[in-house]
Amino acid sequence: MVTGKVTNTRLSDDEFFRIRDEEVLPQWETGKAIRDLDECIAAARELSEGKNHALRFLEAKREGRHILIPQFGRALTEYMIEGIGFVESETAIVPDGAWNLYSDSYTRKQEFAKAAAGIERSRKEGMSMLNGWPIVNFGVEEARRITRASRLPLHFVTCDEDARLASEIALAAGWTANSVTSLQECISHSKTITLEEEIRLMQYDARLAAIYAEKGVPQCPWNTSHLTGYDIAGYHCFVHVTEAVLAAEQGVKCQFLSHGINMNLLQDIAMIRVSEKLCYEYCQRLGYEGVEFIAGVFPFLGAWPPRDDEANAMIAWNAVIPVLGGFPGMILKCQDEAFATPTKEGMARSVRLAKHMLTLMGTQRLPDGEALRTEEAMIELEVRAMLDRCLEIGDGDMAVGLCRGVAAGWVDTMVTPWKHNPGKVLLVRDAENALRYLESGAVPLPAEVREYHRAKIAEREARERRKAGLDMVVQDIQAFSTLP
Amino acid sequence: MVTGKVTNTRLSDDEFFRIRDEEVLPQWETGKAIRDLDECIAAARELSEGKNHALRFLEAKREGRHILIPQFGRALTEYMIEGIGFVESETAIVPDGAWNLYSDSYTRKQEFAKAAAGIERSRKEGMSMLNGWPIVNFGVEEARRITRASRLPLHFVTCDEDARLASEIALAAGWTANSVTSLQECISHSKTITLEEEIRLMQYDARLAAIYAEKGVPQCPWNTSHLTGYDIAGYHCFVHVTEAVLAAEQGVKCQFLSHGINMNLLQDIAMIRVSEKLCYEYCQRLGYEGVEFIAGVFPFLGAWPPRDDEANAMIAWNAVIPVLGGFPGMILKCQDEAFATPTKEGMARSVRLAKHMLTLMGTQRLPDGEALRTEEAMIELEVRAMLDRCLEIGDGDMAVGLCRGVAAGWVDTMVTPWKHNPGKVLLVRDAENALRYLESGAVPLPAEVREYHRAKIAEREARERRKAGLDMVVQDIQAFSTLP
Amino acid sequence: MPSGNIVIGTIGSDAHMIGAWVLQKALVGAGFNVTFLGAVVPQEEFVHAAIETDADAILVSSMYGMGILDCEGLREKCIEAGLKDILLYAGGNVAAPLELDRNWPEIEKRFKAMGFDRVYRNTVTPAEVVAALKSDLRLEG
Amino acid sequence: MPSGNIVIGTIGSDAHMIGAWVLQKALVGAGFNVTFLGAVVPQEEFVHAAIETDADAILVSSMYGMGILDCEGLREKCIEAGLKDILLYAGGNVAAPLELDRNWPEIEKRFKAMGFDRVYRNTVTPAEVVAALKSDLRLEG
Ligand code: B12
Ligand code: B12
Repeated sequence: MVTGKVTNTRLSDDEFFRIRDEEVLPQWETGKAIRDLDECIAAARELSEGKNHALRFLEAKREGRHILIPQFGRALTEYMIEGIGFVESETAIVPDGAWNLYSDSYTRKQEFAKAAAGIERSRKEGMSMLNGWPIVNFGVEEARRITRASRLPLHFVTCDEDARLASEIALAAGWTANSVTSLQECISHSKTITLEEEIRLMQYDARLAAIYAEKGVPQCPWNTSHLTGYDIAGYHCFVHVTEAVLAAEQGVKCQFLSHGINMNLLQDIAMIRVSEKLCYEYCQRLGYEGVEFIAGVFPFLGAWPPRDDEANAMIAWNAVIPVLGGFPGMILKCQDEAFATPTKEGMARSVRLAKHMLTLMGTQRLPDGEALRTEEAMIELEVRAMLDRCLEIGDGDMAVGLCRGVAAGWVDTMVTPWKHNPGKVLLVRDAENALRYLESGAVPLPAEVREYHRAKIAEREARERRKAGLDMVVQDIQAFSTLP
Repeated sequence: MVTGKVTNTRLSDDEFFRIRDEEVLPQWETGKAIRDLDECIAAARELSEGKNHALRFLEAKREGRHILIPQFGRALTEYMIEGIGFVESETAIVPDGAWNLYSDSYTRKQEFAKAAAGIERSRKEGMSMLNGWPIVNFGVEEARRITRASRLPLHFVTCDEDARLASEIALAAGWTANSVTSLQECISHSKTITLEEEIRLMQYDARLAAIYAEKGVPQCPWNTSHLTGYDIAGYHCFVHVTEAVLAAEQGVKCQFLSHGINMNLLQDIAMIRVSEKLCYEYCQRLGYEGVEFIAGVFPFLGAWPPRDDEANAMIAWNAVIPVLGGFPGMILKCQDEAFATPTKEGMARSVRLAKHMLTLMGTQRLPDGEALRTEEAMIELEVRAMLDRCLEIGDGDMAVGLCRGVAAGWVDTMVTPWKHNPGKVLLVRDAENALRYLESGAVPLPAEVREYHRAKIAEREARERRKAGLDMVVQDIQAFSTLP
Repeated sequence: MPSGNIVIGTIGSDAHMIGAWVLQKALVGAGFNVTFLGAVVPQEEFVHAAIETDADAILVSSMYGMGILDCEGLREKCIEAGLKDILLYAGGNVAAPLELDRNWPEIEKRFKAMGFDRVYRNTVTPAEVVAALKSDLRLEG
Repeated sequence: MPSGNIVIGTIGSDAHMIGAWVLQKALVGAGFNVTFLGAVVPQEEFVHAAIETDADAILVSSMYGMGILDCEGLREKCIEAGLKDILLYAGGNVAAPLELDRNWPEIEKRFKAMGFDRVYRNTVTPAEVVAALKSDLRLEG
């Protein structure tokens, strides 16, 4: 049921500060230390000097360079500082790098008491018992220690549902990218929250980033489509464009588009090009002028192989795609992916591997051609159909349309914990490893697109002499993690 | 000085057996054991059953699959058997694999007494003091032990100048690929030998392979352009086509084209396509019907980085090129490359990495397009100019023309130990890492091609704001081995 | 007599549900009756579902690294609810730091101490899980 | 007084000449007079060239892994030819098996025992070689 109460409207200062004081800062005691927003912004300006995410990425985009983005998150601040220092000194990541820093999953779900217990437990055990850094429990001063320990721009990875207090702390510490997500979070990490509520929460994050930027600390929040790791290209694009529009309404002028990829060179490049193009187009069309988008590639978010050698292949192929696509952002996973959260050693190795891919590949790009144009055209048709339907049934309001689309069952993807997802979609890979709709449920695919997917699946069926079905879907989920 | 005595003419049986008895078998005592060629062929037929290089590769080509080709060579037979067994059992290389087995450099230069000392020394030191397996010293029975130890087709890597006795032993042991090279060997490994003499020696190897094939043991000798590791695409193609024609004249019906690559996706793929196409075309034109060519990629033969992570990037990128190009053969180097001859552990790791690239990439191919066609067109113009000039000044005889071309100074490449190479060519990389002529000496480049290279270099000069010159050439030689 | 009823889900704040989903398909394929709870499942919900369905076993998936923290106390809750002998399996990526994941005997020790019957790494195949269940429940293969 | 004359080449049956070629360019750039012998150079040719050019040092490149076998006896030949004090450097990939390459102290020991003054891995930079030569020959930096 869509209440229609959440619309795509900018939060007024009054509303913003009311929410801030009533809902956000009281969530945990560390909210107190950031009560004075102007003071926070002033501190952030100084702390982020020379390592601003927006400025660094816009420059990289202008100059055709790539920014490597390792990830890190451990229970204790000491571990964070040690890990960041290790990677920055053991590799050539400075200056063309940035950090993707994540909190633990208790923090992501506002279970700060559990996170506190996890901190204690980690101290006792002498190792990280949390899967990330509990930013809210530690608060702004500890976050600033991390800022000072790094020579690179820092991005705070979003929380599962409500990232507001965590965002406040991160930005006040001089980290210059939070997240502007909505459907992304529902699909990836949530079970019961409504999309309307998620959008309401996200609007706060977006407005927060915009306020920092308006007051002189440029921000580049991440607009991501990491999702379940098993989603079709069109759905990725659709998520990006809807989130782009919602964030733009809140005044966000620069967004990093972190695309989950499916590991098909052509389809991924086509997807990202369409996504970036439509982000610009729909923002413009809906009256948001001057919004900049920076395209990035997030390494495959499906299952990884449990051995170094195969993981190295994944890391390399994940680097080939952004280089050949000409996309500035290259997020990195490492050899530890199948086992546990990344170690500092693993991240350093991955940075070196990726950096050498840059050396080898230089400015080589995938040349334009028929095949790429077809793939782009198909994705574009699909995404436009969805976006236009959204605007139509939302009476021009993307937020309302999006919520209604999910409720009506035609905004849909595969295997998510989110109970509001219709779940009628099934995807398989085609003969070239591109993802295709086996079942498209109620997704409003233009006939041409539906036909294209069907034909592509038929090619694989012919090649493998077997029918595509649920078995193939399940196999494909493990296609890149199964060792021979 | 070209004597004109060596022409592109098939060795008669009389000549072949005269050379065999007078020049080849007496080179070392192990020649005795293979005196009876028919007996050798009969044994080879049995030993190579189910692991024939030609058959395996032709099938792979037909079915669009890739064959992984690790390399190995140690001083003692035990080490060989152990290493081969290790890789075959620790990886999924069987059945889509083949072995590239090499002898030590003393053997390659007929210094069998030194090789014998090296064997002794290796036994004494308990490790391999030779850089390969001294096939001639060990002889046919030991070589057969190796054949039996492997489930894959075996290729014997050529000797530096005179590979004839080594070839005889390898083929008699059921290895099903020797080498048909000529200019390749001069440029790579030789200092003083004349090209005429090298061609004369090679004709024997080619004829030997053809005899085995004619008597029912299909052979797929390697026609390689590994060269110095720093040669222009056109020169690679030119070498392949000349060697293709020379081998075809001797009756070789199936050739594996092992292309040294320069690590530029587009240029390498263009190079290999042109090479394969012109091998077919010139063989046909010169009257050799039904010769099959199988395209392969030899990993970058220039300097490798001295660290695992960067070497992994090299291995991965070297795998991307044959997959996107659709070339069946994928030769492998490993993480040990910068340091020492490959260990069995290194080769296994490299096989796993490459195999997973195949899993990830499946049948993805570089789509056709303008840029690729331009690159192909430029290479083709260059190579045709050289080939046609060869035939012209050789009065239709490729061997004579080739020798005269070198003597006249217009068949030329960079940094080789071979004193007959004119040495007027200098190469640098362009803004996309493709190799270009900075100086083309007397190479008969069509004006269009010369202009193209010049324009491409100018792009890099503009981008880096410095002039291309000898410094850049030297830097480029170390471009991929220098750690940041 | 075992019922062949199995409860499966991902515990705690953990949103990963693909592994449990795949496992569920395999178990259904092998003839079990499966109650699939999805992700982000509190301990109470596991126990409740087990009672409701008269389950032989609870399969707890934990992927996000905090499995040890999330699983503590589950056996006690089962006992309180009268499910003293119910089989408890855990599986996935149960340890956040690699040093602990590499030290599998230690993980096994801890899960055994918590009252789990078996614990698996994420490299386990569904077939192995089916075989273990059949053997523990004395169902024929 | 050192002459600043250097002989350089790749020893034995070794055809690798790119490293020596690069080194030669660097040495010329640093002001040395270099006699470059290319690849596949017998010991005798090194000694002969050193006499001819009144060289201070012989730089032996060995890339193909059999450097130990190829370099044995070179110092003795130098002594016989009256070049008792000539500097001998070796460098490159001198050991075929990785186990030996990883055991660098052992390689150094062996080359010292053979009468070499210095031996370098292939990760040495030309600048380091120039600096070592200048220091050994007491030429100002
Ligand atoms: C896909 C994925 C996601 C998707 C999840 C989509 C979804 N909702 O399910 C997305 C992108 C949303 C995601 C999010 C996160 N992820 Co995640 N994710 C993965 C990934 C890449 C693959 C998991 C997968 O789907 N595998 C495929 C299935 C089929 O296999 P499986 O899950 O392993 O399950 C099999 C076996 O494990 C076993 N099994 C599973 N459960 C059980 C139970 C029993 C009883 C038995 C017997 C067997 C068994 O059988 C299954 C079928 O064969 C893994 C890394 C990897 N393994 O490659 C990381 C990984 C699990 N994620 C991780 C983390 C930390 C997160 C996040 C916290 C974000 C972050 N910091 O990166 C969030 C979690 C938020 C939250 N609240 O939970 C970590 C966990 C680290 C750790 N254990 O220490 C991993 C290991 C990555 C890493 N190395 O950092 N993730
Ligand atoms: C290019 C190359 C070739 C080319 C050589 C072209 C030519 N004629 O020069 C080709 C393709 C022909 C070739 C052939 C072979 N090669 Co090769 N080759 C290489 C490769 C890839 C790069 C070498 C290079 O050019 N480097 C660039 C230059 C600039 O650097 P450099 O040579 O290291 O030199 C620098 C330093 O070492 C140092 N240095 C060098 N000499 C000296 C001397 C002194 C006194 C000092 C102070 C410093 C110094 O300064 C130089 C400048 O910075 C290396 C592996 C690698 N390193 O990546 C293998 C490598 C050297 N080759 C190897 C082998 C075994 C062979 C072959 C036997 C074939 C085979 N089995 O693979 C044949 C040799 C035949 C023969 N008779 O010699 C092995 C040697 C193994 C070992 N040492 O145990 C290597 C290491 C590859 C491997 N891991 O198997 N090779």
